[in-house]
Amino acid sequence: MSTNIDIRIQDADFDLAAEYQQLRKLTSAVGAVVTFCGLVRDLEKQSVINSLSLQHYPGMTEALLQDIVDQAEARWQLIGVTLIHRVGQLLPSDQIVFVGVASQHRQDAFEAAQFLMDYLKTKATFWKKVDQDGQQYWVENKDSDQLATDRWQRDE
Amino acid sequence: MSTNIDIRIQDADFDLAAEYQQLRKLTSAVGAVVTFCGLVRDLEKQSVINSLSLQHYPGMTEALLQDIVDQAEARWQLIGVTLIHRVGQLLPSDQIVFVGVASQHRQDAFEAAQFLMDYLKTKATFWKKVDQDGQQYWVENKDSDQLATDRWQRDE
Amino acid sequence: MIKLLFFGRLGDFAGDVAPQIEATEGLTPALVRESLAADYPALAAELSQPQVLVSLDQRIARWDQVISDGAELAFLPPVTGG
Amino acid sequence: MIKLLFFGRLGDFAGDVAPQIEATEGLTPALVRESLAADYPALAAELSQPQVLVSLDQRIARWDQVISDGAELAFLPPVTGG
Repeated sequence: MSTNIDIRIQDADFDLAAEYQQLRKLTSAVGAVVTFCGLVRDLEKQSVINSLSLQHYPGMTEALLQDIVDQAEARWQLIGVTLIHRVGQLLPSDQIVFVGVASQHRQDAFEAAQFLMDYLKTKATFWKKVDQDGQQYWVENKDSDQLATDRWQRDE
Repeated sequence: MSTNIDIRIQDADFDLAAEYQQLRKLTSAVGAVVTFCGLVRDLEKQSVINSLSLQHYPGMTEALLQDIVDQAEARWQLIGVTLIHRVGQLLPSDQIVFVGVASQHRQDAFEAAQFLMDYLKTKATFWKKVDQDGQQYWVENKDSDQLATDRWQRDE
Repeated sequence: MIKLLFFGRLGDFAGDVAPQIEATEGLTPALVRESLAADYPALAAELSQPQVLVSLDQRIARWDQVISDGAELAFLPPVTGG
Repeated sequence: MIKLLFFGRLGDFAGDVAPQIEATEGLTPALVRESLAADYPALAAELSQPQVLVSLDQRIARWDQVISDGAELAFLPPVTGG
């Protein structure tokens, strides 16, 4: 079984409907499509943010995302996986990340999508900088994300 | 906290993009939107199906879906929940069910969406009839669905 | 009167069962099933499958629950939506 | 020559650090960090935070791994994407 994999790192916005149609139409065996969209929240540390800027490590990021998807493909029965992460300047409520998974049965799509997001949050080389009231600072990572990732390792 | 709840049982198809936009725009605190779409698979018992027809128990179904969503709302921090289930005649690859959840943090949206689907599959009063090579028969439910639902009860 | 409903595969076995029955003192879903056995043995056998549930006025009920006059009694095979 | 990269908050401390350094026998990321301490004490302190990782040619590496000539050495604070 070969999974259809589509990984993109881009400045441009993405269109959920188009991504969903791509996954849905892969084969007539698709019975479940799970999508996750992450949006820029307007608050950071209880205060309104003006914008967010996303840096990444070109080359290494693509390799890490491919590795994350390979791991998901090995663990679940998947028909298609699409992973999009935006970089550059983003505003509150902007779409920032998309994960879409198509499979025959819903459990595979749900678990793989959750796994991909957990790994992406803790392994992929992206860094967020917040612009808040004229001050710029780098976001610090959350322990809850590391715990979410650890959960998948305990399962192994 | 009041969750925005939208439950529909309809013959008509639904539009993922419109449902997503509705959830995404609820408040500026939305940081995660998870959607699940179930599609009619072309195979049942290793053989191609011609169509599917969905019966439900009007009145009772709506009450059960409201109860399922109330349970999810009590367990997770949710901003919005949309649940759509189609009835009537459906063809292979047609959309059959939609679950969409918006929340601040991704774990809530992922877990609530999975919970809603598990419960919907085992509690909501829908019945599928398959038309296969001129023969019609009622689909039998799967033990795996019951197990998926039991899992949430063990957590309590 | 009590309204009777049969869903899913049960409907196939309940072809010409009367849609309403007389309400009698102490009637329960189990007794309704028993009373159907004479004229509809195949239906009664299906209703006796352990996974079949009953509802009264659209709420899941016990087989030995007393049915009030005017109630809606439904027989529900395992659900298969989603 | 060895190419140096500093990501996220580390970049703010690495303002005018030379983008390349001479490759020497037995050089490791830990030694590179040490050599930066004289001119860039704040940067070296940041690099010493336990959660900072290093990569060599875009693969996560150990701090005591020997660096080959022509390699790309990157210092990576905890990631915050998604």
